[in-house]
Amino acid sequence: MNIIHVIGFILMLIGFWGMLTQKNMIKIVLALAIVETGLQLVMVAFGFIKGRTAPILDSAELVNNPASMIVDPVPQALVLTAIVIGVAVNALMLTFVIRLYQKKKTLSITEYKDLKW
Amino acid sequence: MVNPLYIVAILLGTGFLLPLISKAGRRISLTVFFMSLISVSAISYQWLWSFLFGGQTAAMFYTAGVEPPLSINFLIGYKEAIFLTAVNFMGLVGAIYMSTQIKETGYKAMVLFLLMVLGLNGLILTADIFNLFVFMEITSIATFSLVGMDLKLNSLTGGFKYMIAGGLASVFLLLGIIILYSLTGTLGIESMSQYVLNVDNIKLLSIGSFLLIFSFIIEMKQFPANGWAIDVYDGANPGITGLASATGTAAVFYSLYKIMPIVSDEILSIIIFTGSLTFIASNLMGLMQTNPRRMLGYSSVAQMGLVMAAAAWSVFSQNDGIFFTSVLPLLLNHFFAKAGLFWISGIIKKNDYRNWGVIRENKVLSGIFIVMVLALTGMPPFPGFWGKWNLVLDLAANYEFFWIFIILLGSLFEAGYMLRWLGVTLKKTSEKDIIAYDSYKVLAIEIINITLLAVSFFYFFRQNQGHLSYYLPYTAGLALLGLRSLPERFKGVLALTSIFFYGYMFLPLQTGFVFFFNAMFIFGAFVLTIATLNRKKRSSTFYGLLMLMTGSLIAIANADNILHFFISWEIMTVTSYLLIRRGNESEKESYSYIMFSLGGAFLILSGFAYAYSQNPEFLSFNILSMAQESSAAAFILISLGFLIKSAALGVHIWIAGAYSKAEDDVTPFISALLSKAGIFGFVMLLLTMGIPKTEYIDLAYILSWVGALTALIGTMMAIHEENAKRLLAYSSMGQVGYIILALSIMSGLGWTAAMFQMINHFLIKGVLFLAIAGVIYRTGTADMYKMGGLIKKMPWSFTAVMFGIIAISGVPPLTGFGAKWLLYEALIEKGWYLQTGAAFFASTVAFLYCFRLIHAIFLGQPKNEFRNVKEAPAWFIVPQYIFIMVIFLFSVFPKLLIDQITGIVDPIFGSGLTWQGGTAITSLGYWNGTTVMTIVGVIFVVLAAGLFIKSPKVQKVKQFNIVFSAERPETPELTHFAYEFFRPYRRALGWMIAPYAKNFWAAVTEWTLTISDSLRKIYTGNTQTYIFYILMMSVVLFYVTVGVK
Amino acid sequence: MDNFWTTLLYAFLSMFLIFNYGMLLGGVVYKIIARVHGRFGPPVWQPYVNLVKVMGVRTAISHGIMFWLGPVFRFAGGIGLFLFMPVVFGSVWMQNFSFSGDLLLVIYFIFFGQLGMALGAAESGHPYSPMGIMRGLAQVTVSEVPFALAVIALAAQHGTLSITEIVAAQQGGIANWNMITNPVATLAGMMAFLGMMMHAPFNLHLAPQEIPVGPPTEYHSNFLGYMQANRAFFASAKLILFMNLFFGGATNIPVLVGKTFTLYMFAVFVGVVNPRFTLENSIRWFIRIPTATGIIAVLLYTF
Amino acid sequence: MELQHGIIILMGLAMILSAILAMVVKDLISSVVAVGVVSLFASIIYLLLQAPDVAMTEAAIGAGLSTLIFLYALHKTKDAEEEND
Repeated sequence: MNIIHVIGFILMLIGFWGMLTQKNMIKIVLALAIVETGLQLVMVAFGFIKGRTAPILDSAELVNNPASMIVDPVPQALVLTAIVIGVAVNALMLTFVIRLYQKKKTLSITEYKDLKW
Repeated sequence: MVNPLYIVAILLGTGFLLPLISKAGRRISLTVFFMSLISVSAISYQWLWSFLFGGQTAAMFYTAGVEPPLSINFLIGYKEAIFLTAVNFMGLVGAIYMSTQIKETGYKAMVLFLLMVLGLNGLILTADIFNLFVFMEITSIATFSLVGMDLKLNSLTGGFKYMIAGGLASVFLLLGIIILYSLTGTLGIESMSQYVLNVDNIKLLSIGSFLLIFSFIIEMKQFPANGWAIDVYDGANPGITGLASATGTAAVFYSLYKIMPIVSDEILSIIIFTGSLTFIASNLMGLMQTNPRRMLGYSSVAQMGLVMAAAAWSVFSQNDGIFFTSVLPLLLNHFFAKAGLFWISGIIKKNDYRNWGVIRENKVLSGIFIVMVLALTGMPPFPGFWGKWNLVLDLAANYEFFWIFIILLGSLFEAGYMLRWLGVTLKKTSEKDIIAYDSYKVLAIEIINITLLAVSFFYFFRQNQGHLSYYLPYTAGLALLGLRSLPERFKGVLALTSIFFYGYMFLPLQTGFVFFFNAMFIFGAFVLTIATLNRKKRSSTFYGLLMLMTGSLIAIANADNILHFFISWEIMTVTSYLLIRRGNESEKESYSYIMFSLGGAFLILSGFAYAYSQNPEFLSFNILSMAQESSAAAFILISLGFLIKSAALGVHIWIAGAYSKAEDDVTPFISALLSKAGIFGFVMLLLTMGIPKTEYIDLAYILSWVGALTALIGTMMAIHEENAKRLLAYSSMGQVGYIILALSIMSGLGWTAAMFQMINHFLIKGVLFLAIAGVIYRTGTADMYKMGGLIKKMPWSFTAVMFGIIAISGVPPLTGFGAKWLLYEALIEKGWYLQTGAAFFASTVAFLYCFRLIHAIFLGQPKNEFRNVKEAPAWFIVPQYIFIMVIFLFSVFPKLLIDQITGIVDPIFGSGLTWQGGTAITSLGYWNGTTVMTIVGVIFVVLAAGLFIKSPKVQKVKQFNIVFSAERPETPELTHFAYEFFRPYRRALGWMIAPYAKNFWAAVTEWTLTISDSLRKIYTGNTQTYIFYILMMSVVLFYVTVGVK
Repeated sequence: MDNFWTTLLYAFLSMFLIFNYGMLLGGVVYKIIARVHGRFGPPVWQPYVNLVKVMGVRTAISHGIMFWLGPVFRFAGGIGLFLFMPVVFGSVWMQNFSFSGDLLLVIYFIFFGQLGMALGAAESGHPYSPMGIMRGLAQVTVSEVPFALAVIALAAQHGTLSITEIVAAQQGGIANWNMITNPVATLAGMMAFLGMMMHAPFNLHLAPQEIPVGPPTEYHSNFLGYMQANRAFFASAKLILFMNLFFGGATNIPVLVGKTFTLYMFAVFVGVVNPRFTLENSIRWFIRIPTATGIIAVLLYTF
Repeated sequence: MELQHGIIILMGLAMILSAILAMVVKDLISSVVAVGVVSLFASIIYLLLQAPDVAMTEAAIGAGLSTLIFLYALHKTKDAEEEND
């Protein structure tokens, strides 16, 4: 556990808290975005190894001996994908929010409880 | 073999090209769309084929020749091929179902559809945990979009909830992936499952695998973090829901299954726990549903819980066989039936299941509906049955009895709401409704139905290799279902012929009890079928069901192992339910019947499972006898099941309703034949297992009291009934009580009494119910006080009833006395004096209802409206007199019958009866049926002749021509004293028949429904509540799995 | 069965005897009841007079075949009951056809006549007939219960259901009678006996004949004759049954007469000094006291 | 390295604060912007964590595009609200 993990988890918790407490649907989506940001921080931190450089093979030294010089590239690749997907999902959610808003003219999540039990 | 990467290539390529192609026209783009789905299906089918028949082994594929994690890598094996084929096939059929919609929406829908299929394929194929995430997201995004596509409020709300839950799931998934990756340094699922063994940081490892699994628990919609899923099922377009419920869950399930080897046993048990909890909780909540789509949603969630738990069990117990024999059938059952039902709900579009009777307008659809509901409730021969059967037996072999209990209880709940729904649709409602039958939709549903049947028969044959001859009795029924459009009477004659030939061919081959019961079933079914020839109304299923039920009875008697027995038992339950439901206004009653029957069947199954656990690997009845050491539990469970079928006291409340609401010519089958199935079960059970000795309680003694009190209370209830069929139903209950009592004696004499009484009851109830059927046919009512004086109009029926009641009440000289005599001799010999007293009391009270029956209907003053009724049709009269002739034969020569019985019973228990000429002698007394008959006959004839000579010409008094109290009544028909005939009896002894059992079961139902109702209230519909559940569940499960250590 | 004809002859002889005995018994009872009531009463041969009179009357109407058959059932039931019982222990000619069945046959055969009679009377179409039948049947069903329990106790005591053997076991003095050896069962049996003899307090079902309707008046002439003749057989047969079961049976005719007459008087006197029970009361009474006694009797042999 | 550590802590605090702010403020635009700020800080942290491509992506997509989308959504929902009034 290093400091970035802590920050990431705190961000995630703030996001969860937001998702649970905010009534405005856009805010809920924002909260989810905060959770994702926190998560991404945690993920990158998992790949980070102190004293190593970015996984860009721009010098001969790195090319010859990448494994001991660079930080783990895989988490970064994962995070990249996750960011893109996350934004896509958020965008989709927002279109749903807009459509819902057009139906009932409100953004309050508590108004959309027609389906229950 | 075609590289499975082409699947991705085709789908992705088509997806990208479609916007361009769509410029060329809808038709072309639709063609391309279908072509791509078809080719994808073809690829997966080709793989499945080569795995099945080509000896193919699992193969790995990499993109661009690069090793993971930098590339996509696919693993295709046998299981993957199965899932691919299923998912792609369903995708294709789903596209057909939605083709109208897709055509309207244009290429966007097609692209999303293809993307969804792509994601599903990827989920199944990928061998890499991160790609799993990617495909999961592709699937989700495509599904979200499809859900929201119709822009309806409910779809959008559902979709939004879905996305929030999906977002949270992917958060957990990513976190899990990264932790596991940081520990093992790999993303490949297979290598990871190896590397986890070497990880030092166990705590972090379990956190990681927990997070991974937890995201799947959300994706698999596990209780209680699944409110959103049910809302989606409820709100979204049924086409999408069906597809998502089938393919989505199948693919997600399979990817979960793939990663199960990574995680530890503790986490597997968490999967088993949540799965079982979900199964039972969701099914419980489903009970309160009235919206069919929501009902299906609860059922889907529950099924996924079960499948998931079963799969985790197969990994946990390292028994791969269970995956194929149980998990896969359970899943496929859900896969086809759920998709089909959701799709049907997209056509019928009724938000209350009570309005679903309109489905009867479409014969094809209603047939499919019945098939699918029965499949979902786990009836044979559908795959769900095999899945549950194999799972239960495997669990039993591992002593996991609590889990068996959960599975069976959950299944009972599920059957509770599914069959309630089915019950409504079996009868057409008066409501007229115009329903648009989109031909594509119907086509898709038909395809699914055919596939479901094909899969069923595949499993059926797989499980029954070498035992197919056992299913011979069903052929007539199936054939008649096939010949549904023939004229009714022609089908009846076919049925008669088939019964006759079956008896002619196979009866001589049998011996012992099997012969005895078979002879009764075959003879009885033959004679009773004659009465059905009177039917005029066309019905496509009646004879098919009737012959299936008869076949199942024969098959029960022929069963040589517990599997065959149980299958036949279930088929009997279902077919009799469907037959009873054919009656008018029988919804409630038949529902109560099927629920009790199913409960009984599950008790029997659990008893079998218990016996099986003592000797796994055998299925023959011998496991029952081998289990003798600790068999009291098995005995109690199985006998409870049979007691329910025999309507023993306490579990009898279904009997009157089911008997009275069934069609009038069906009731004799139920009473005379079907009620003997429980007796056969007892015979089988007692023969193999005996009555186990326990330290504290004497089971035989308890059973004897159950029988005696059933006889007494059944009779007591019969005397207060106003409805002739209900009266006879309670009478049947009482009569079967004697049989149970006699069986529990476990002596030669006792069993002789039981068998004699059974034959007696079979013959008499045949006569009485047929006679009543004839009366009802003419008068149109079963309420006895509305009739009266019919003796003049229906003398044949009257005479039949008179013989019937003399025989049933045990008055000498007819057979009933023989049964009573044998019973009392056996009871006193055994020393059970009090039971003898109770049985005696019952048999005297029986006079009251006997008299009531004949008096209220045939004697006294006739009613005006029935002045012109005619004798019942010969179709009813002839079978009655066939039975009466048999009764007389056995009355005059009881030795004929008793010899048959003792021939079977004596080798088992030793002889309790000796003969001296025509006199039967026991250790206590003696009886000569022939002389009794002769003496009584002679006296009777002499006296009658004397009276005849003494009173020559008489004038017939019209029935209305009466005077009493010196007055002539103006409305003589009102002087028929029949209503509440035995009121003083009720006043004095009403406490004996207070509805304790009824109130008890009503309370049980009430509690269950109340729990169901309050439980389902947790799904408030508020998205934030659902978020809260997801987070809370993660915390709780985390604490349980990781925190404890 | 070798000497079937002798058996038949003996049966006729005993039937003749018992018929006359039953008729006279009926007459005596009328007399006694009248004397207790303070009346003079009819002569003891009054039943004969009645019988001859009704048999002499010709019937002119018919209510239907079942109505017609009712008395036949009834009479056949009475004669049959008598014929299935051994009357005098040890005598060759008073054994009737008791070889065709044991005690259970006798108990169940009691119902034969009652059921047939009920069917016949019900056809007449009078509302009071079924009412009377209902009351009769309802009472019979409950009064049979203590009787059956007593019989079960006897069967348990003696290990047999054969009447002859039960009587045989009671020979050799009053100490061997079941009355002494099995008093609880006897008590239960005798209470049931009161109900079966249909005297007060258990004669509610006969009430309809006191108001001018109901089976006996509806049935006239030969029908009534059959029923009156049956009463002689039926009552005697029941008396003999109880005598055999609890009071040592009879080895000769004087003993038979003495014992059955005493038994009958017992029922009659109980009836004379008691008011009539309503049906509910009588059902409750039978289910409580005699049945409880019977259960005790049976339990004594269970444990 | 100690300096970097301090920077990270500072930025972390800033992120947490703006995240809380985003949830607390009533004005939706401010909270969208606040979340954008969180993303922006995150991208700086990525840079420090030797993940330049992630940093670029986060800055462009997470902070930029995402914020734009949110603002667009706000615009859409506000429009309708005003029209309705």
